[in-house]
Amino acid sequence: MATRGKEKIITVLFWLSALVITAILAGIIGYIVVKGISAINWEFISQPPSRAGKEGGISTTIIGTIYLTLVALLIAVPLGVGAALYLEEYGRKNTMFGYVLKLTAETLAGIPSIVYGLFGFVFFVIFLNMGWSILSGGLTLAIMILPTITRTSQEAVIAVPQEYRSNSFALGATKWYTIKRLILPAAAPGIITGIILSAGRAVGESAAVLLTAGSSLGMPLNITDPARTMAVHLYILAIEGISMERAFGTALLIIVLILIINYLANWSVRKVVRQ
Amino acid sequence: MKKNKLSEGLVEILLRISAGASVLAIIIITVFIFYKGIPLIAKVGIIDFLFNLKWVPTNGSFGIGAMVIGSLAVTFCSLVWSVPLGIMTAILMAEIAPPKLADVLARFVELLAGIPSVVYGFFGLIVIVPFIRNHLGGVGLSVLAGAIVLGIMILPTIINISRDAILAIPKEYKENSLALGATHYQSIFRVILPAASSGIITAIVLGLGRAIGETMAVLMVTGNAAVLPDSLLAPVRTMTSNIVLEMGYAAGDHQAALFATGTVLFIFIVILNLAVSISMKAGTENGN
Amino acid sequence: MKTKLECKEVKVFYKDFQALHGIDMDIFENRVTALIGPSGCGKSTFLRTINRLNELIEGTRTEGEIYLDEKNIYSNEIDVVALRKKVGMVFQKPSVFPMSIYENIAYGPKIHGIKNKGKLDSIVEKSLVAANLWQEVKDRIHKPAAGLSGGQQQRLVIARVLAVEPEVILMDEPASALDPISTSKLEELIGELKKQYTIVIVTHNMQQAARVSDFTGFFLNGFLIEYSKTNDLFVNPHDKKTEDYITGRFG
Amino acid sequence: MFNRKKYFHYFILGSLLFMSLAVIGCGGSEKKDTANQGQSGELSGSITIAGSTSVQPFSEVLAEEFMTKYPGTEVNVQGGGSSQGVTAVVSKTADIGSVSRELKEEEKAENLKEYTLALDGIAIAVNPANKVEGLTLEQLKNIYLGNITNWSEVGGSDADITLVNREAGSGTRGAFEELVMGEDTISDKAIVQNSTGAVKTIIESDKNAIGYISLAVTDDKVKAVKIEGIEATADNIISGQYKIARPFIYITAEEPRGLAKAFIDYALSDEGQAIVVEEGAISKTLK
Repeated sequence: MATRGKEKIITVLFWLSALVITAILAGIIGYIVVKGISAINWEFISQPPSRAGKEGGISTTIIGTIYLTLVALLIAVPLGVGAALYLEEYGRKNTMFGYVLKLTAETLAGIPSIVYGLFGFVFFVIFLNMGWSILSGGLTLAIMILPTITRTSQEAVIAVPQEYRSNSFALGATKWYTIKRLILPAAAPGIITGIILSAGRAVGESAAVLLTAGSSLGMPLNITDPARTMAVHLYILAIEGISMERAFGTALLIIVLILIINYLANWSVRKVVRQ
Repeated sequence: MKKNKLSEGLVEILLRISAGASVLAIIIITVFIFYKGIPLIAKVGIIDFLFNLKWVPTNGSFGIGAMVIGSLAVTFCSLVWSVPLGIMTAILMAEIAPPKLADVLARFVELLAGIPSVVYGFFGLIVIVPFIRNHLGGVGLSVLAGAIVLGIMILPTIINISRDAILAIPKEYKENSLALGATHYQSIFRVILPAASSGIITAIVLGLGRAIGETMAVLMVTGNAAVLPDSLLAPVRTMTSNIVLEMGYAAGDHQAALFATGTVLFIFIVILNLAVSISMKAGTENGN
Repeated sequence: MKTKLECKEVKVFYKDFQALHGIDMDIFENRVTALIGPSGCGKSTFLRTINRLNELIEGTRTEGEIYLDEKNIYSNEIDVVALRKKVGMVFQKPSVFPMSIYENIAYGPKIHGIKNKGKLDSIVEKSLVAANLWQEVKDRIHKPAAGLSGGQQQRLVIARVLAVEPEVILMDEPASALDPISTSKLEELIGELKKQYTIVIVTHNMQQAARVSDFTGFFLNGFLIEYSKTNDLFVNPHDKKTEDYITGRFG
Repeated sequence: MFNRKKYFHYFILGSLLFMSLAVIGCGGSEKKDTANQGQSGELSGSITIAGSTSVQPFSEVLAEEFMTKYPGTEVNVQGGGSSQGVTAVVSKTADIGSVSRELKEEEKAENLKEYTLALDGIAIAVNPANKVEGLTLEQLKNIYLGNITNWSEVGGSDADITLVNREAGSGTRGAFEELVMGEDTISDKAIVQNSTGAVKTIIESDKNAIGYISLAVTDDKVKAVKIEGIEATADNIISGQYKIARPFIYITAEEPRGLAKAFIDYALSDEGQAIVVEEGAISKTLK
């Protein structure tokens, strides 16, 4: 029964690995919560930073983060969903174009964010003269999250039962009408999950944003205004040693934001499952 | 009727444009990254640029050899511990743990994936670096610190993709194996894992790609000395760190050299991705 | 005629649903026993109680006793792995492992500790011969098994079972995915195998049951309605429900 | 199957899409040019300052005060680095650039207007726990050459020196190399960080570290050592006795007008210089 003994050891090792993962997560989150909770109060959330972040809150960076993420989504969602519909509903998946698109999406998904940052800097900021702005950052982020949105939308559209289409066509509906009235509503929860997950990526991004949206502490009002996101603010606070207390507070708020985003994503997944 | 047809056509064109956008994006990215980087590589010579260990950009010496090795060293060291841990967790979640517990673990992994890299870098800087300095010696900012932080960051990629690969194996394999008198573990190690191996390799390669491309977290914990590291505790600079580190003050050829570093990184990642997608395609064609 | 398996009051529950309501059945050595009945009647569930494969499904509970050679396989001392070595199983869809033909067959013996190359070679050949597959594949046993036809794959799976030298072979609709020629080859093989093994086969096809089996049991809604010699059951059914089923009035 | 003509269409349509987005972008950024003085003399509009991370904290505080003084104006402050400051001004991405070193010859060729905001001493900083109080220029140079690797060689305890350096191209590093290293290069074994704050953070936490940082950010968490017996103070820098110092410069592409001019005037005024001194730099005009 030597194998039984060995298998017991292996079982222990397997569970140990899960324990390590859990401990890492709990360690990181726990540490940041413990160190960051004291920094957080209403002032911290509602006041703009002053003296380079040494004093005041982080309100402008919260606004900057949300603003930038919304702009990125506004650009990427129509393009991503449109691409998914074109590939799946217009039957272009198995053409040469479909294959090229698939490779493109995979490549885009793998490009490191710093390369996006470099590209956004030379193309949007300098070449198109948009300057460091929400617009430059939003466009750069939009390209970054496009593959995720396209892929999740594709999956959501594929999952819509084929009968919907044949029945709708049999009733004389046009393709676009079928898409608009049947397929998009049925696929919506899946698409929304993809959008929420992309939003998470946009919120957490720092390297690309630093090079394209800048690091200005001012309140971004116009789309042409530069902005500092929470992630960039955390980077600057920590690396410059400006205020560790505020750095922990910012880190904690980012994690809370990501938690909310994950919760929303799971919630919409559950909705899909129920369907 | 005619109007209907017209709008249908218009919709198709619009959708076609949105599908084309990502192709266009990759073309422009490629053009601009190459346009900014290639001239300097040509000027310095590709061999010299990639393998020369001397990086004194203000003095006209552009060799990113130390950074290429640095990137590979940190990435390799991170894979050494995160791959076994990640695959074991994936097996546990797919095969051993009760489904409810596996779901909880999946949530944890999802959360781990959601934490931004700056937060990892921050945590590394505040907790891991001082720990290494105080308990293992050296400066703390080191290959080891980078490998620990990067390893944590790529765990979700490795776990999720391996788990999907394992779950995709037909459950008949396991039934048949059990019916032949194999134990659960024998079934896992001798049938399920070999069958899932191409998916698991994909997971590792994508994790590797993510590790090579990671910037902010690595920058914050590795010390960034542009020399070949001689031990795990020595500081090291990666290609990605090199770009962010010096972008601020670089001008002229120096700036071009940073773009050239980006070009090298870009080419490397694209090759890695193409290799994965082509081998996956071959995999699906070979399989049942 | 020796009783190989003696089943007493076998009940299976999936969570709240009772799939089997107390099955009593004796299965005889070196005979083919067919289990027939409409979909969802419990025949496959019953088959899987014999090698305790039902336990893999979350929320399954089994009650009752099954004696294999007078030992209760549901008692605590029983080693499930050893049981499954004695009771082999062939599934509906042939599931060859993604490895060579040779490795597929050698899988079981290797797991049970045989490492000697020569011994493995002879087991592989013997099993393939016994499964009537040797002639067709002997030149390519180191090629991937996925390259075989459906019928060949099913015989390969049988050879793989034979390689562990079981005493009982369970077959769960083994021909349902096969073409008529492959099916008749399989039925021929079953006829030969029963000289050495005790075979229990679940089938949808009543002609098949009539052709290959010595005994037949008719299942309906989790009950064993009728169990007798195949000839008796088909020619002279005692129960109205059996008669309705075999004459095609429902199902 | 796949039709080349169709492809061309995708390309054209896609390009149009991107171009139109680009036009929106440019259209938006032109608003900056409206940043002129209104008829009543009231200031409005927005400007962007970009460049040296060493100057950034000063600019941020100046901008904050400036905006309170002139409501309706907006001054955006970016980091990026000295060279990006020059690039940004030349490419009109920013209205004012900030540089923390002397301009290079090729940069001077761009016809930039320069305004010296302040002087900044470069402090040689060690951990407060370090016993070493002073170094000669020769010792400092040998430490950075990698010839001296242990604190005991310069009167400290027996411990390896953690050498901290700035990245190539940094204004602070440029000044340090010019004033301390001469023609020789810094050991490549040194840790490299890309900001003053990051260097300071390391020195605070590693008791064997040495680095050079802006005097402005030096506080009691690090110790500035005497060089050749001279302490790094404002007086010693203005008098020229403490030799390791560099200028903070604002630059513009042409003669500044409107809001940009108002901001530079404000920064150079006594009020602005007081803020600069308050934040730790050395004013040429104000003590």
